[in-house]
Amino acid sequence: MTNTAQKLDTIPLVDSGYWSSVTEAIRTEAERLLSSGEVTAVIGYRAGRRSGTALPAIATSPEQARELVFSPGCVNNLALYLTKAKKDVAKKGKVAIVAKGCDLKALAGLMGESQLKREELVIIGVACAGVYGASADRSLPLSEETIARKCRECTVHAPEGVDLTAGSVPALPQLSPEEAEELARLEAMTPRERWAFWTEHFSRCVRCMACRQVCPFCYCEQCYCDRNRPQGVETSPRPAGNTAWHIVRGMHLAGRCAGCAECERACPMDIPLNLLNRKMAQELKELYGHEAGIAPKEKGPLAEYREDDDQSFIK
Amino acid sequence: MPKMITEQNLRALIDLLVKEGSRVVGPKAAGTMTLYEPLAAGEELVLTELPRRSAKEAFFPLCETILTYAKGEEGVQVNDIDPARFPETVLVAVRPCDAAAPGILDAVFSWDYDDQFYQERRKKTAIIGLACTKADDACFCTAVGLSPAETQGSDLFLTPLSGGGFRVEAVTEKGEKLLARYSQLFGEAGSAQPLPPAEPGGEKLELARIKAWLDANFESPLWQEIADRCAGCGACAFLCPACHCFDINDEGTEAKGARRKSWDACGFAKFTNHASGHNPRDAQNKRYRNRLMHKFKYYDDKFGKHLCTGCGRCVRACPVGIDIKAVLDEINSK
Amino acid sequence: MHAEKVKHDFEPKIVAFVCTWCTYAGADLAGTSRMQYPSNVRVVKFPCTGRIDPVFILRAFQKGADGILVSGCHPGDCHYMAGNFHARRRFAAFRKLLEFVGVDLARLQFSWVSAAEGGKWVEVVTELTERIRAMGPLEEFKELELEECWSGKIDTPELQEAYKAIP
Amino acid sequence: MCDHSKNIYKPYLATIAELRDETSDIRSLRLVFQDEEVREKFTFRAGQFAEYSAFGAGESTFCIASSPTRQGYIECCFRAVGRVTDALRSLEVGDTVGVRGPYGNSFPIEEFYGKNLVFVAGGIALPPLRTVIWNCLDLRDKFGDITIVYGARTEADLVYKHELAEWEARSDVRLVKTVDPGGNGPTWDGKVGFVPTVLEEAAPAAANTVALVCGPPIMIKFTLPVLEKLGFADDAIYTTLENRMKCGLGKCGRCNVGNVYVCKDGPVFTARQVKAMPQEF
Repeated sequence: MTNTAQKLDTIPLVDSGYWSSVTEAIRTEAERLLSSGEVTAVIGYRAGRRSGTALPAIATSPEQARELVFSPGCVNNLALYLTKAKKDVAKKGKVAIVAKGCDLKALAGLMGESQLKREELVIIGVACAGVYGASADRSLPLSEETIARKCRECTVHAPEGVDLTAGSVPALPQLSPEEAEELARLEAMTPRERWAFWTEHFSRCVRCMACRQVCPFCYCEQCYCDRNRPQGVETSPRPAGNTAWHIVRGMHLAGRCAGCAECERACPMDIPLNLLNRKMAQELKELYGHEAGIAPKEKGPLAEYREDDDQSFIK
Repeated sequence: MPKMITEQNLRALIDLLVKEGSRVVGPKAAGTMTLYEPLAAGEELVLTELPRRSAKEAFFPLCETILTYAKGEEGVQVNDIDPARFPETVLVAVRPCDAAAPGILDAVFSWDYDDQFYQERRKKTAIIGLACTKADDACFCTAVGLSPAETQGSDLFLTPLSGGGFRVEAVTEKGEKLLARYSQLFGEAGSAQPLPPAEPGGEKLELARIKAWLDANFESPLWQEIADRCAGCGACAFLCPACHCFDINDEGTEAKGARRKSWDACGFAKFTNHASGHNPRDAQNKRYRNRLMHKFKYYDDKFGKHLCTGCGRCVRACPVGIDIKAVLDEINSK
Repeated sequence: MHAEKVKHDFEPKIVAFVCTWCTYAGADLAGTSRMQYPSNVRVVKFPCTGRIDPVFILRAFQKGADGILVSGCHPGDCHYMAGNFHARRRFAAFRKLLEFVGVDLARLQFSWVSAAEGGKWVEVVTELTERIRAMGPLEEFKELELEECWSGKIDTPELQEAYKAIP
Repeated sequence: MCDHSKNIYKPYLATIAELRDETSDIRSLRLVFQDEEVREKFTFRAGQFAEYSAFGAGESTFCIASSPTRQGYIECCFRAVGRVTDALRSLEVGDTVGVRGPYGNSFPIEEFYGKNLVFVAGGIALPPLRTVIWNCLDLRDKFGDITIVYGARTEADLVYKHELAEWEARSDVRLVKTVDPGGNGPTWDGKVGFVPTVLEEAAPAAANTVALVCGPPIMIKFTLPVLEKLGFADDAIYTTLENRMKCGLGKCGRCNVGNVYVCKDGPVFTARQVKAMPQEF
């Protein structure tokens, strides 16, 4: 990082007062919910040891509620902690959750899949300006340079259908849609080129399963890809099995993915996994008019059908 | 008289080694990351960034074939992998935290049974270490008894000089041989001053004190506290230079295929799952406890070493922000 | 009676995933009617196209199929009422995913073949076989199957031998 | 012959000489090493285990269920519950399996000379004790009284039924067999009740006696207090732990209970050792 004149893209997107006002609103509400006994736990974020980082926190006392924060480091989709995969958290009783707009879509998806009940949940929505990208230099403020790719195209800065909105959405500049551009670039390639693009990425996969473990929708108690009688996907981290795994993952999330891009953020090998999810979302919108939204839907696009669905590809 | 090598000559050394048929592995640009990968030429070497994955791969591959089998008319034939075919390797620009790892792992891979796959690769690999002059806030090698200038584990050790180039130190006989063999590329260090080593921040850890706490606290609320957040992925273990758990699997068809050994992680839910369905470590708190205990207690009990070099990779990679240094700090203060 | 056997340089491997009620019966009809169709096709039958998991398609490609046919009952004829309607959506989505990853969709054919359509079965299978024959073998998945991460790669003839044997 | 000094993961090849279905899903295999030299040189002690492979499916860990006193073959016994065991079960007489081993420690049989022995086993945990039982029966003079308490959920779940009959017929062994309540058929001539209870009723004297216990964790949990009550010291109770393993060689990091590697420090432990371990098995 050069210390010469501040480049245009390092100008903070919002002033620091925004973060403290959202933080204060979350703390106040969390404190109230916990001291009144309305909930037994608030799932939010607290600051990490390293500057600029934040991590999921489960506050169970008003004192712990005072430690909750909202900062550009609050990258996690906390909906993960309400799924079957994280049973321990649910055991704590009725919970409140801090949710950004993108996280709300995941909550809606989980409600649609009967994994959650709205009435059993208090949602503290965040008027969100965006969060850091996975490789951002967290010593810098949130800027066009440090913001996550998904946030550049966010359509849900202001949360809806929540019990309380923390903060208010500041004026935000229009940012270029990098991910959409990347998707278009891939779509314009020949199949052979796309194959080369993806297999290069997949060949670096170490099968750490971070993409699966952070996904709110990968809540199956027995993942298809862990099964070995019969084995659907080879488990060794070799290019062949890796490719199969990521294709299967993409398929199992098609029509369910809420677009939080946690898989991509969690990937230690920088595989642009959200491109796969986004492509599928785009196709399912085109084919069946489905779009992940803030309102729960009873059935996903691949769980229902219409008799007049397109079948031009079938002979 | 200490030796030095210019950056240009370091790259030339790589070119020369490659030309002579060695596999040279070093930090290389891989998409948005830097990874330890085989270098085709010296110019590919990236000196500015700590590779995302550790260098343990050079000895303990992500996935390797340990035998092949074929079923024929006369029954099953099992073919060995000939370790003579493992390539002679030079690992270049290895950070002290990575260079220290094989010295730790030697113990487990030679405990009664020699794992020839590891040993043979170890024997055939020379390590050219590189002192760190830059650390980030995840680095904590000094807290676990190493340092950015630690030469232990390297055969040849490079320290960046203020005017460019590197001071060269032969740490082992292997290193001396390298130095002698390619003497034309090394010069006299003269009066050039080495750059000051990086200074990883953070509290120093008293590992004996941590061990004592672990000895006494198999049951502790700490484990559940961490497990509440832990997503149960293997990112930490797979980036770690010292994690050595692995899985063995058969792949291929009924008629022919390979048996493969590949990295595994104790954080995975099914890691210890019995065929009966009984799972000794059936909850994430038990699994995280095992990870930390293995690193700072069990391995110490068995081999007198701890399975951590403070590289900070797990801290950077954890998708839910679990920071092993913060956990150790907490234990240290108890 | 017998059509003259033409010798080709490349005989593609075609896997047909079919439902047992319609297409399998259709293929059976083609057989009992002594209609000729390429022997390249290996038929795997399922209770319903709704049971044909996209993973099966992937797995077949991985294990050496050069082309794949998925075929079942016409819409409205499903033995289980709506299995093929669900399958239709799933495959429509899966095709797009495969295409995006870089698989040439010309290697993957879907069709509705009823129990009475022995002729259509022959037509679909012949056309697919000829198309794949013209395209040549599917190299992408085979290359991928042989690929190793750099650290595990060793140059041993035994290994190469074992890999070559993967059909 | 495989050179184990080189590739520690390479198994010996063995042919299935005999197979026997113990229950509807438990099968025993008798294996004969294909290489003559291995056949002659392969030795093991009672309690040791091996890694058995069905090529194409992988490896599984089972004890060696035959007695070291019977040479020329080894036996294993497994329930078909996974990929490997399914594949092993699909093999027939004459087929080839891989065997790596023997691994782990063993029962200190020599230390039992002159003592009475009580074997307590539940379900599919009889095989690890059967190796000791036959070992001791083949050296019958060296031991005092031998009592075997063996139970399973139902009659059908008892393994080695023909050997149970054999032991029952012998006058130098006392076999107490039992099934869980409800698991007995109309012709059942054994006891009905859980193993710990039946053990308490059978009440073997603890003096100069060693107890060898193997069974599911729940059975062990309730059996140890009974033995204690009967007067058995922790050092006089032996058990064998079964943990999931991949390498069997102390490297893959899977089978540890605390800092104890079951594959190398075990699988045979005294109750004293087990009690000293973290309760995570």
